[in-house]
Parts: sequence; C-alpha cells; structure tokens
Amino acid sequence: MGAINEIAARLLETGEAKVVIGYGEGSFGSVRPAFARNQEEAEKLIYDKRCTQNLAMYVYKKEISPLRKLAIVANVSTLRGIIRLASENQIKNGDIITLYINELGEVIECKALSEIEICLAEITPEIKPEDKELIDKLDAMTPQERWNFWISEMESCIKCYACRQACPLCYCTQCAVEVNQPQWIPVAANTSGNLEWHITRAMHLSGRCVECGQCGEACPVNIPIHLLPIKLAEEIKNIYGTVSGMKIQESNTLSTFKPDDKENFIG
Amino acid sequence: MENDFEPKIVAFVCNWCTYAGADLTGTSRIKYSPNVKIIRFPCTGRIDFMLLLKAFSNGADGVIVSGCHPNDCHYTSGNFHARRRWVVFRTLLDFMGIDINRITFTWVSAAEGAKWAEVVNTTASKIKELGPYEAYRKITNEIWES
Amino acid sequence: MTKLGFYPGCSLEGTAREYNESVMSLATLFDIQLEQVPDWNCCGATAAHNLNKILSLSLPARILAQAEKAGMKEIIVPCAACYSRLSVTQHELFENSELKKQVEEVMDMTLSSPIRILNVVQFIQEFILPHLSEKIVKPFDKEVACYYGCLLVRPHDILQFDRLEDPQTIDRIMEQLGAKPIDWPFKTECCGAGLSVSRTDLVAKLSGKIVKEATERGAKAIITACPMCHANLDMRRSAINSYLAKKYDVPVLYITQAIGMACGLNNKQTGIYRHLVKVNN
Amino acid sequence: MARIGVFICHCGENISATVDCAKVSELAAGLPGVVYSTDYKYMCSDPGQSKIKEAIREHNLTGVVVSACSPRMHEPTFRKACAEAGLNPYLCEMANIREHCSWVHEKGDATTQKAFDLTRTLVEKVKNNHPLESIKVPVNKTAIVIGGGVAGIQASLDIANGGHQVILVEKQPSIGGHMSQLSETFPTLDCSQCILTPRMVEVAQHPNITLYTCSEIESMDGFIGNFNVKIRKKAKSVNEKLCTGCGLCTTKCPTKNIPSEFEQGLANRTAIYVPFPQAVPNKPVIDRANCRYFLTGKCKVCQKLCPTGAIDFEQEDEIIDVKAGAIVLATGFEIKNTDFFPEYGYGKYKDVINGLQFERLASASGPTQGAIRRPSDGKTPEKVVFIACAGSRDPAKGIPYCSKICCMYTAKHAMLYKHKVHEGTPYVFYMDIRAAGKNYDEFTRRAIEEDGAKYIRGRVSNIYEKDGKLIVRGADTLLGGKPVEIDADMVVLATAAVSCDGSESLAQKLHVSYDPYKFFAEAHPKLKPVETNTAGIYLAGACQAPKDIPESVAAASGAAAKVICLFSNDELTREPIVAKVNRMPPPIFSTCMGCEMCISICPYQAIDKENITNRNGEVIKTIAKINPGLCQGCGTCVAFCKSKSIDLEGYSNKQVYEEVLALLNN
Repeated sequence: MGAINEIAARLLETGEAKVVIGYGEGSFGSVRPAFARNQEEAEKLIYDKRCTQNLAMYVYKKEISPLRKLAIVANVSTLRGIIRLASENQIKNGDIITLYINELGEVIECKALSEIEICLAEITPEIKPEDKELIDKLDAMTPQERWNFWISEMESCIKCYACRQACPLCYCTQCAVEVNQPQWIPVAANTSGNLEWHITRAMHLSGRCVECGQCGEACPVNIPIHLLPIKLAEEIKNIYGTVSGMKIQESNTLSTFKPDDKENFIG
Repeated sequence: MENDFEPKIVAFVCNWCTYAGADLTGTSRIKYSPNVKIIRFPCTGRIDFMLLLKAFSNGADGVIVSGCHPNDCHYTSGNFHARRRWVVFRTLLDFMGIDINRITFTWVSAAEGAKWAEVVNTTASKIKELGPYEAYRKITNEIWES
Repeated sequence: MTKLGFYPGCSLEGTAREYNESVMSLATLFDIQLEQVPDWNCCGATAAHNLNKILSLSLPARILAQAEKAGMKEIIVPCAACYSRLSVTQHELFENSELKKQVEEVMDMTLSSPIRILNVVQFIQEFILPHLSEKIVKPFDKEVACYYGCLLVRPHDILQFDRLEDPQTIDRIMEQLGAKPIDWPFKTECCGAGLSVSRTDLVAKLSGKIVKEATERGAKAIITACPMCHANLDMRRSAINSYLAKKYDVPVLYITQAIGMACGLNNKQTGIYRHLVKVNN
Repeated sequence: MARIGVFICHCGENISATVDCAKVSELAAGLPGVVYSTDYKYMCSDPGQSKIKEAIREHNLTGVVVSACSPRMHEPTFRKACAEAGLNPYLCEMANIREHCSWVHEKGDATTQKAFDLTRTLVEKVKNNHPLESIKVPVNKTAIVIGGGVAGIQASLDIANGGHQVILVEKQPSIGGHMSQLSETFPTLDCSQCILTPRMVEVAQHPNITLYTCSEIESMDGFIGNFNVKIRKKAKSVNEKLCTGCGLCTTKCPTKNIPSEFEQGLANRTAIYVPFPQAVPNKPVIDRANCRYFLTGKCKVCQKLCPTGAIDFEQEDEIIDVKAGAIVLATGFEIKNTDFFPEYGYGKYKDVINGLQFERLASASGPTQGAIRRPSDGKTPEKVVFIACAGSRDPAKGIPYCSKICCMYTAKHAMLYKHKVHEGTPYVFYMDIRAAGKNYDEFTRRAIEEDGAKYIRGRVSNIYEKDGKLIVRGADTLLGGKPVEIDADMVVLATAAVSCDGSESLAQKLHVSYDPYKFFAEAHPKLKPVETNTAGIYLAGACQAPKDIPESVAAASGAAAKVICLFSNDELTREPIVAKVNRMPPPIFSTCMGCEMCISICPYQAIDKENITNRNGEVIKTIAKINPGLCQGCGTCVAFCKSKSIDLEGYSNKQVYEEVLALLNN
C-alpha cells in the first residue's frame, strides 16, 4: 500500500475529507478517475505515470461539490486548475485538501491554498513536446494552409461539448453557447458554427487556461482543440508575461491592462 | 482591369471618439467609400469579439474596429481592455488561418474627421484587392446547402 | 573596406571636377570604395521639372532603380541638387502608388523599396567623422563661414536634414577640423543658382551679399557642399567684385576639400588648384 | 408584435441632395414590423415632430426610427417628442444618414441603398429596445474651477454669486493669469490691472469661494453631479495661516537673480517671492528649485527674519479630496517663445522679444516703469518692428490656426510705442488685419492713420544682428513682393497662442476631448460651445481656442450659467444606459458565477458582490451586482462576461447582434 492510500484512508477516517478524488485502475490497462469515500475504496487508489488527467474539473461538479471538504490527488495541472478556480472564487481556502505527488513521487499534503502556491513556485510549467511541435508546424504554415487544416478539423466536430465538460475552468451553469437571446452560436453542428464555438471557447479561456490539454484528450473525434487555448496561453506569456493558475491573487490578463501595452497592429 | 467588386465592410466604433470623428468627416464633407457602414457602441470595451465573427458569418468582407486613442477613453480604460482583447483575438484568428488583413484596428479621435475617411478608404481599397471573403462564405453557405 | 553606392551627376564631371576629386581622395584616405551607379543618367535638376512632372520624376527614378538593381542599400550624392531631386522623387513615389506605377511604366523598371540617399555632409558624419581625429595632420585653424545654400535642407518635410533656418552640421564638422565657424545669418541665403548664366548681374548681387557678409564677419574661407553655390561664389567672383566695387578674395572650399587639407592631402588631391579664387594653404 | 414607425428626414437638401428619401421611406415601409413610414423636409422642425407624434398615436407605434442627422445632434429632440406622444423615449433610435451617408457620398443608388441599410439596422435594433426609466442621481452643488485667469475668475464669481460653493484651483502662486501681465487692453486702452485686480480681491474675499494656489488636479473620478477630485496643493514652504504678507522675508533673500515669470524674464526675483505686488493671495512662496537652503542645506535667512515664524521648510505637498457637481476648465493659453523661431534668431537676440514681454515693458508696473527700452542696453528704440502671425497660420510650424488676438494687440503695441516714444517709428509686418469685433477695426485704423504705424503686408524671412541693429528682412507683397529691409532697434514677435503645457494630461485625467493642438474640445462647435463631451465639465476662455478678454469673460459667464442651471436641480436624470447582471428563478438565481473578473475591469468601481441567501440567511450564491448610480454604461464588463450574465441597456447583446445581422443581410 502506497503513501497515497495511507493518506486517503486517514483523511476519510478522521473525517477531514468526505471524498478523495483520485485515480483508479480502468479496463485494458487504462486509468480512470476514482472517488474514494471509505477505507476500501481508498485502498484502490493508484498513482503512476498514466495519471495525467486534470481532476480539478470534478471539484465543482454538482455531484461532488456538496461533499466538501474534498481531498484530491493532484499532478501539476490539477494544482494549477485548483489555484485558478480559487482565484475565480469557485473554491474557498479550506474547501479542499490537495495531495500533490511531486517529481520524486513524494506525496505533499496541502491543506491551505497557499501551500499549493509554494509547491507551484518551484515549477516552470511547460507544454507537451508533441503540442509544441504541432503548434510550430501550424505557425510555419501559410494562413491558407492553417485555414484548411482547421476547417477540415471543424468539419468533423459533432458539438458534443466534451471539451467543455473536461475543462477544469468551464464551470458556468449557463455557457455562452447555450444563450439563445441572441443565438450567438447555432445549435446544429456545422462548420462555421463549430468554428465560432471553438473560437469562443478559446477566447473565454484566454488568460485563464492552465494548459492541461484535457479538452483535446476528451475530444471523441480527435480534434487537437487544446492547441487553441494553449497557443493563446503561450502568446499571453510572451506578450504580457503572465501565467495562469500559479498564484491565487493573480488577476485575469484580459481584465487588466497597462497603458503602454503592445499595440503595433493598431493604426 | 476594372475591379467592380463592392465589399461589405462593417465598422464597430465607439460613440465618443470615432463615431464623433465620423460625424466630423460628414460635417467637413470629406468623401469616402459607401462600402463601410457604422454600428455605434458606447465604447470599444463593449465590442464583443463574437460580433466580429457574426459579421464574417453574415457575409462581411472586412471589419473596422475603432475607438479612442490610448489615454483618451471617455470611460478611462475601456479601450485599454479592448486592446488586450484584440491582441489575443488576432493571435487566435491568425492561428486558425482566418484572414486578419480583413480586420482594421485603429484609433480615430473626435477631431480626426480626415483620418476616418482615410481609414475607410484604405480599408475599402484593401478589401477590394483581397476580393470577397470566399473562404468564409464557403463554410457559411454550407449550412444552407445541406 | 567599406563599399558604398555613388552618384556623381553631371556637375562632378564638369564644373565641379575638383569636388569629385576631393570626395574620391577622401574616400581613398578613409578606406571607402565608392561605386558608381551603373549607367547613371541626368538627375532631372533642370528646367524640366517645371515643364514635365513625369519626366522630372522618371529621370531620378531610373537612377534609383539602377542603384536598386545593383544591390545598393545607400548612395552617396555629393551634389546638393542631385541629392534634392533623388530624395524628393523617392519620397513622392513611395507616398503615391499611382504615380509610382506611372513612372515605372515610363522607365520600364520597378522600384521595390526606398534606399538611403546621403548627401556629402551625412556621408562625412557617418563614414569619415568616426575616424577623422586620427587622420588630421594640420588643423584647419581658421574662421570659416559655413554656407549651406538651399537644396541641402529644403524641402525640410522630406529631407528631414538639419535645422531648416539655421543648419548646424557643417559648422560642427568644421569645429572637429579645428576651425572656428562664425555666427552669421546667411547660411541658407540664395546664391542666385541657375541664373548664373542667364542673369549674371543678379547672381553678382545675391552672391555678393554672401561674400561680403562672410568677409565682414571675419571669415577666412567659405565652406560649401553644393557645386552650384561654389560656382556662383567662386567662378562669379569677378562679377561680384565689380558689382560691389571692392576686391573680395575670401576663398570658397568644398567641405571635402577642407577635410582633405586638414588631413594633409595635396592640392592635386583636393583639387583646390582649379579654383578661380586662390586658396592659400 | 412590433409596430415600428420610420421617419426619413431630408434635412432641407442636406440629405435629399444625395439620397432618394422617398425611396428609402418606401423601402422601409416593406420591412417586417414597420407599420408606418414617411419622409419629410425637416423632421426636427415643429411640423416634423408633430408628424412623429401623430403617427405614434394613430398607429399605436411601439418603436420609432428617425433617419436624419447624427444622434449626437438630435437624439434628445426626437426622444423628447416621442415621450410627449406617450411613447417611452428609449424606444426611439436614430439612423445617421446625414453625417455618415449623404454628406460623405456622391449622389446615387449606392448612397440611397446605404441610407436604407442604416435605417433597416436601426429598425432591427429598436425592435429589441425596452422602455427604460431615467436614473436620478443627486447633485453636489459645489463647482471646481480650474485656472485662475480672467476666465476662471469670472466663472468663479458668477457661480459664487449664484449662491454656490466654488473651489478655484490655480497652478501659479497667484491668480490673475495673463491678464494681470498686460499693460493696457484693446480697444479701449484701459489699464488691465486696474480692471482685473478688484475682481481678484473679490475672489479672495468671497465667502463662497475657496482658493487653492500652487495647486493642480491630481486625479478625478465620478460623473456629473458627483465628481471626486484630488487636488495636489504643492508645498509653498510658507504657512499661510501664520504669514501676514509683510514681505520682510523677500528683502534679504540671497538668491536674487531668478528670471521673474511674471516679468517674462525682463526682471529678476528672489527665491522667496510674491509674483507681483497685487498678487492674490499676497503671501510669498519659496521656489524650492532655486532656494539656497533647498540646494545647499544652508541659509534659512528668511526664517530668521519672519516675525510670525511662518516659514516652514518641512512643509509637504498636500492632497485635498473634494467632491463637486461640476467642473469648469479655464486653464488658458501660453504663447510660443522667441526660441521657437530659428529664422528670427531662435531667442539668441536679446532685443527680439515676444508680445507678453512688450506688455511688461509698456506696463507702468513693469521693469522699466512703462518706458519702452530695449532689453540689451536699455536704450530707447527708434525703430521697432512688430511681426504679426509669428508662427500662427503657418502649417510648416505646426500651427495652421489663427491666434486671433495678435492683430489687435500688435496694433495696440504699435500705438503704445508711438504714445511713449513720439519720434519712434513702429513697423508692422502682417498677413491680414483681422479686426472683427466691436470697435476693433476702428482701433487698428487709428493705429495706422493717427499714430502712423507703418503697416507692411508681408512676411519676414529672417532677422539678424549687425552693428547693434536688428536687420529685418521681409517682403512687401502689396508692392509685388518687393524685398524690404529694416534696420530695427527692437523686434516684437506676436507669437502664436498655444495650449498650456500639461493640458493633454489634464484632459486625460478629466476624460474630456481635445483637438490636435491640445486645446479642449467643445461638445458642439456652434450649439454647445462651453460644454465638453463629458457631462458636467465646462469650458471657459482660451483653453478651448485663442480668445481675447471679452470673449473669455463671455465664455466664462456662459459656463457659469451652465453650472448654475445644473445646480438648480437637486437631482438630475441620467440616461439609463447601465449594465445589469441577470436574475433567474431559483435555484439558479443568476447565471453569474461570481468569478468577479468584471470587478477589476470596471473603470468606475460600480461592480460589487451580492450574496444571495436562503430563508435562514445562509449564503447560497455570490454574484456580481452593478450599482446603477455609479455605472456609466461603457459595457466593457458586458463584452467580457463569459457566461453572458451581464447586459447593457440600450446596447444589449440582442440589439447589437440584430444590428450586425440587419446591416449585412439585405
């Protein structure tokens, strides 16, 4: 039995947490999210290289939220998700105990959000090499080639909104896509509507995205849809020097400004 | 060769600077291309990026977004917020291969009647040269064809 | 060795040969290779630009196109009139695409991007001045009247060179040579220019003022950077003197000659032996 | 079902000359929801407005679109007309088919089509308008007047005499402005100080006026009726309460060679100084940049002399918070100095002076007690050349406008010179003599005909010094451009009047517009000459454009009248163009998720948190709440809100969305 199981069992036993959100064995050698509410379930939690999912998306789901306090097994992107949620007032300090597993495999138990910040202070987030490669490839293309690439991807989108469901930051009870007065985005799946949806999603994540890539993971038709918010997060880092989900007191890059911000494209 | 394509261009402008500047263009009787039509907003900060997408999906060939110069915003900072929004939006559109040459961002003050005419004319002639936004039309027409 | 494009124009091959000689000697001294624009033509600084606008633009435009074709990033233009014509043309064409198209059709060549056009003063500032102090052997220890004329600084909007009404660059360069530039009001006064031939009487009057004022304010030499000015102040000296009924013998030097003298070049190299008003070393 | 009425205005021929108004009306009639459409020569006229009112009643209209001039011009007119006919005024919209269409395009089908497109767009908008009620906000009946020159003085006195509190903020140590520097004024030649100083004293003594000198505006927020202003009162190093103004301190100050600002550098002052004898307040201040104590840490002579112990070297800048309902800008103008003119010696010739310097020379209280003597050697000049339009009306100098006051004061200068130096000869180089004004032309004629000023129509190309004379070279264009050369003893440049240094940053602090020359912009060049685009902020005097004294005073009284009008109400109604957070039935309450990012985006701190509680008082949800009293309706939060939970009345998501669709789908 690993450290993670011991801590989970203790938290549940002492009543410090009603549920521990973590990872369990799935079928065919995969991992799946697991929710441990008792000793027995706590023993089944696992943590290894396969556990890349950002579990922060569960903390506000209506089935889980009432079970606060929660404990959550966390990788770096989960930590960032939690911090970002906290800075958007979706989690309060003390709502959640984070069990962060660091590079060395040690479990660091963070009861306060400030402890998560300390863990994150040691980390320089980087995007996955394969994502970087694809972004570079797209950047090297002509606009026409990029358009063709994305339009052919958009054609296959079925508007299932799995990307939204998987995102730790898509917590709105009413998404912009559901607004029908006016009907900003058409309900049916068609290329232009799909394009509008994905642009909207990326814009709404700009300055907020914690670059976990879960949206792309979740896409049933394998659109690399996570590249859009990640590309923006990288640009924002370059232009404004801000990285989302590292500190609670950060403000959103797009709801602040500096008078001398870049504007070389404005005539 | 004569180019008889008449582009459709929508201008999203703030009430205090560019709208008033365009009024001054009128008062000064400076002529410009009738291709551009203005929609009035209180501030550039009010201009939702989704409206630009709606413009393209409804057949616009070009878009102008214009407001008060930095530091001159009637509401102090709406244009500053808008500016960051446009930086990100442009990056995204460019990354998706949407033709950002079709969007003109500019600051035109209430005193710059002549500049407004120039902005309109240069945008109109640029869009004329680029031609109709066929690529976008193609994906929007698909809705009706299917 | 620095390699730069070079446009001499007609004066430097004719009445202002000494100017050309001094520029060339200076370039050699400072290890600069001046390469002529291939197959260059007239710059259009004639009456033509009053009569035919397209022609007056096409002539200099062809020079620019030739320079561009030869891969030149900048051209040195010692003659102030050539400098003015080339600069104005480049400005007008790149401001007005319609006009540019028209001119390109006329000359059957195209202009893709503007090149740097440097007058002799800018050339000195950029390529000579940084190494000047080490080459000076005999400081130019005299009061001088720096005379700019009109074409070096006008039209100011386009050239953006020096102060329009009271230019300073030649004064500052002459100070580096050890000279004492006098404070005088006629730096950009009219010399009479092209009336030299048709109305020598007027030139005598106008240039006379300049020579007289410079002399009265103690100048031992007049420094210029324009072949036209030089011609009027030097070549027309006898007309000036007979108009003023007094013998003025203040010599007129091109700035390149003054630098050459300070750097120990001989009369042959600086070309001062060609002047009508004698220059005492 | 919408019942929209459309009214197309010809505006005389302003619109109908290029737009086929009848056709637009006819096309509009065919739009869905439009039940009435007509065109008329002048919609804004009484009969025009009656047409609208009749149509509202007869056709039971639910919305009105007037296609006419800019809504910035006549929107209030038509909204009022609608209200009079019983239609909520916010159900009326204007399509701008004049400034944005008929005036900027040639006559033709495309122009008519555009006028129709614009009309259709507003029809689709108005279908989504809601009846709105104006918002009432209280009015704080204190006015701030910025600038204590003659305009600021006049505005302050008028408002104060109207019974309202005034805070007058002046940058300099004394009020009085440029007028206090003038010798005599045109066209009456009465002594400037004699008419101004009593008014300055009145300001100081007025119970309703609080005067802050050495003070500037630090920041401003709020809106009409409710401005919050921070004033930075700079340290004077003299305690005003203790100081009696005896002036002893200034007598022994060791630093005596500072060029006096008031005397335009023609005389010197000490480091502790009163700018001029009639200054208000008449108490000295220490110029820290030049004071020996502040420079070297030693001296304090003035402190030793002061009988009341008023000198306070430790004094610090003070930030004063004030609340006000209205602001009058009266910051005045500056003139270009002689160093702006390389062709006239760029300031190096001592005897080339500017107009204000001549005023000081001619002033009985000036450095020469009113004797005209040239600054270089104190000799009486025998020939004086006055150059009008020095910089003005010269696009190459970046000042294409006319400075307006120079023609008159140059004539006055020539006259004063001749009155003081009988044997002297005044020459005036001019471009045109602009003497429109009561008794103005007579005045300039007098200068020429009676006092013998030699007027030469032409520009001066350059001035240089030779043998103690200033050689002025110009042309006489009335004699075919004949070159003129005058060996003058003194030259007076009527240099261009320009906006004050810092006017741009002040405009930005107050959110008022300004023109390319940094003069403050009026809301309408003809009909709102003393208002700015920002409600509650008014203009007085030459901060708007060069003005002479009577005009400045008239504008100041105009601005004061506007302020008093505003203050005659206890409350004022504001357009209800404000943002709102949506509310829904439980259990959602609002789609707002309380991310609070809108809070940081709001320039007015108008957004706050609102807790939604259940019956037991427990917080169920926290959402954003917008204070309609503070919200100014910029809509930045609306465009930013991800869940579309905020909307803006008058520019709602639905309205702007429908506008985009209508504009493009013809």
